[in-house]
Amino acid sequence: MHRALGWLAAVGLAGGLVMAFGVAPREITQGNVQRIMYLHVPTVLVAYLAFAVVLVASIAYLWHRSPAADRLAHASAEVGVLFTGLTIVAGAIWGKPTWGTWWTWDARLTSVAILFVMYLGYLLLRGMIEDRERAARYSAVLGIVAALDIPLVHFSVYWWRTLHQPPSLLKPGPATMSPEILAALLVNIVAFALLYVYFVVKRATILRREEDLPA
Amino acid sequence: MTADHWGFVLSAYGIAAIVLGAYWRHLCRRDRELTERRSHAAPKAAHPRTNPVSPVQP
Amino acid sequence: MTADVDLSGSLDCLLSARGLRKAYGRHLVLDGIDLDVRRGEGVAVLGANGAGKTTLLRVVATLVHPTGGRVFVGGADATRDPESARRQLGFLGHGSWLYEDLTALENLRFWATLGGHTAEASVLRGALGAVDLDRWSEERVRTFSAGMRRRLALARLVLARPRVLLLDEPFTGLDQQGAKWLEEHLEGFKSEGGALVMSTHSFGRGFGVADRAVILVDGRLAADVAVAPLGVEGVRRLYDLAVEDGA
Amino acid sequence: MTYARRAWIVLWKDAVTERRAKATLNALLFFSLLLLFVFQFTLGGDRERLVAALPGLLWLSFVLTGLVGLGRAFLVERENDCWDGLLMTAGDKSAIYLGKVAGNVILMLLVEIILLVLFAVFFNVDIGQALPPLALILPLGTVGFAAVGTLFAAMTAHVRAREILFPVLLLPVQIPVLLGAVKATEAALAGEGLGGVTHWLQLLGAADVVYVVAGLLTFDALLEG
Repeated sequence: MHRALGWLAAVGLAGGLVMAFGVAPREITQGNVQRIMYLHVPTVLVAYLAFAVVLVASIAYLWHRSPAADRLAHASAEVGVLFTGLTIVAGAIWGKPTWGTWWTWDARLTSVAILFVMYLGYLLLRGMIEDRERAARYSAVLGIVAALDIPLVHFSVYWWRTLHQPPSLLKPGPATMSPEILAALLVNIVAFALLYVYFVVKRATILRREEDLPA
Repeated sequence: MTADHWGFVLSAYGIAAIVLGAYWRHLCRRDRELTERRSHAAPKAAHPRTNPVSPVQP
Repeated sequence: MTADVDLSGSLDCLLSARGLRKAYGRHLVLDGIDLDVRRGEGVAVLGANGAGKTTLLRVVATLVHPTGGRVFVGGADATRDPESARRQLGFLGHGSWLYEDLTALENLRFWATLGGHTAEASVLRGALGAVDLDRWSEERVRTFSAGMRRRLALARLVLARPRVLLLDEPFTGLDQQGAKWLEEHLEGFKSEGGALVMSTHSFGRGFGVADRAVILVDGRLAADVAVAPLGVEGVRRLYDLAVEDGA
Repeated sequence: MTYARRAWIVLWKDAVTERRAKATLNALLFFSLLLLFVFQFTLGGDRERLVAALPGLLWLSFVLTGLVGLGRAFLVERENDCWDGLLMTAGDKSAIYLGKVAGNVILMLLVEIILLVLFAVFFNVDIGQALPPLALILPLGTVGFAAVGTLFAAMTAHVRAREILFPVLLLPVQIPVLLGAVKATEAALAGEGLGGVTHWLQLLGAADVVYVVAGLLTFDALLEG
């Protein structure tokens, strides 16, 4: 099952690259640097998906105490942190030519950075507790509080950066979204989502096999 | 004509590829390690042992 | 492995464990324990240090989640609904659960209120009188001796009027007078129909409270015998035998 | 009714223990004085710069003293080995959480008021007209801070490296509350009143509700030790 999922993700990513560099036109206002958006936007969307899965799995664990939910939360948090890191890197590289500095306290980048630190703390907490059952329980609570915090982080960072009314939450890149650009974006979003599922399934299986290891 | 900054575009995709590839390799290596350790343990468990070690099934 | 539970025959059975298992990581501490304690009965849990005596008591007391198996307290399934079990349970562990900066009376007032029981001063003073600590009711627990702390902890338990009492080596560290006093109180508790489980690794003072003795070796019950027919010496010999071939 | 009494008795116990041992309060007061000197020495004597940065400095010192105070939230339970006792009492455990949060809020508000007075005196800033709005902002910010702080204090009570883990987990989550509080305090100290910062106050209010409810629902899972 892993193999099929893995190949599907690989095909998706290849398709995404073709769309991003081949099909999508050269953006008039920003030039080709805009193509980084086909990487930056999918990774941030998949990161949010990952943390939503962590929330649901954490609630499920506290409800049924099923180890499968705990493993899903753990795997999804780890992949989520990975994607958040990629989002920050892509955002910074995109920022350098566009704004002249690697890091700007741009509202979107800042809130993604806060998520990165929060869920890094989640993985740190898991690492600090030896007893597996207790680690699962505590991580579930943290997974819920962190997820509930995301909308608050979003609003507060946006108001903090933009003085008055909060702009639309995820206004990616170019003002006009020509069909080709939209298509390229969609293909990449699907591709990265497939990659996320593949990684989570693979990581969760490793967690299960680590648990079943005889003494 | 705005400059194209291809260098930045390629480096962004390059770093993403490297990071995702490294994570994928890490997962595969961990998978292989686990299958090897299971194959070590398997022969030992074949013949009867003194104190039964029942695998923990939560 | 868990036998289906027939509660019909054991209605006077206040406490029963079925196929109780507990593992920390891969270390299996309890490996399938079945134990029934009837109304008015005292059971001593014997076993070498590390055999799992404390873990068994803590799992039965709903302080620790069992990895497998079930615990029934007064007919209520403690693993699925710990609250109803806790209402009937009293636990006296190594820790005395007392706040050093509060006085004896204040400690009782705190635990009684938190447990949802009545906390009028008269009731609290009565409980202190029962463990003859009333002269020290306004003293801070910080100044108390180990024996006085054990008695105050028991006063706290008595207030909650539990039907099942779980005691982790209650007689260790008690002086002669304290041990005699505790023995009388536990006998009184049993005569009023309470069920009592007490872990111990010595056969000295207080062993008389046990009507039955179970011996825990490597997470399993190696023996479950009535004390009277064998006598204390008989149980001690059985214990030495069980611990040897288990190691 | 017993829920309120049970929450109250937890608060009463912490208050009596604190009044007698005076451990946390003294530590926090001394810590606040220390902060004052540190700010003075590090940020230099230029009064204008300090006054301009006052809202940030105030809330930075509230957060730092809060971290010290909240980190000790379950210390009395741990030292007196009463953790199992709390778990063994029948009934809804969230009452214990509520009592602890209330105790922490009162303790932190006490220290915050003292800090406010110290800042006003040492940097001779007239905060007279800012007091009414601050009387709303301080509790709003402190409840949000104490609600998550108490939860994470329970979470890290038994973990080895809790001195590091507690701030590392708490601070990122508290950024929205911090932003809202500083922005609202800025408006209050500038004498503009709270008209322009109502959206920040709403955010603080929402954060308080979200955190307290999340704490009430998940505290049981943490208490199981």
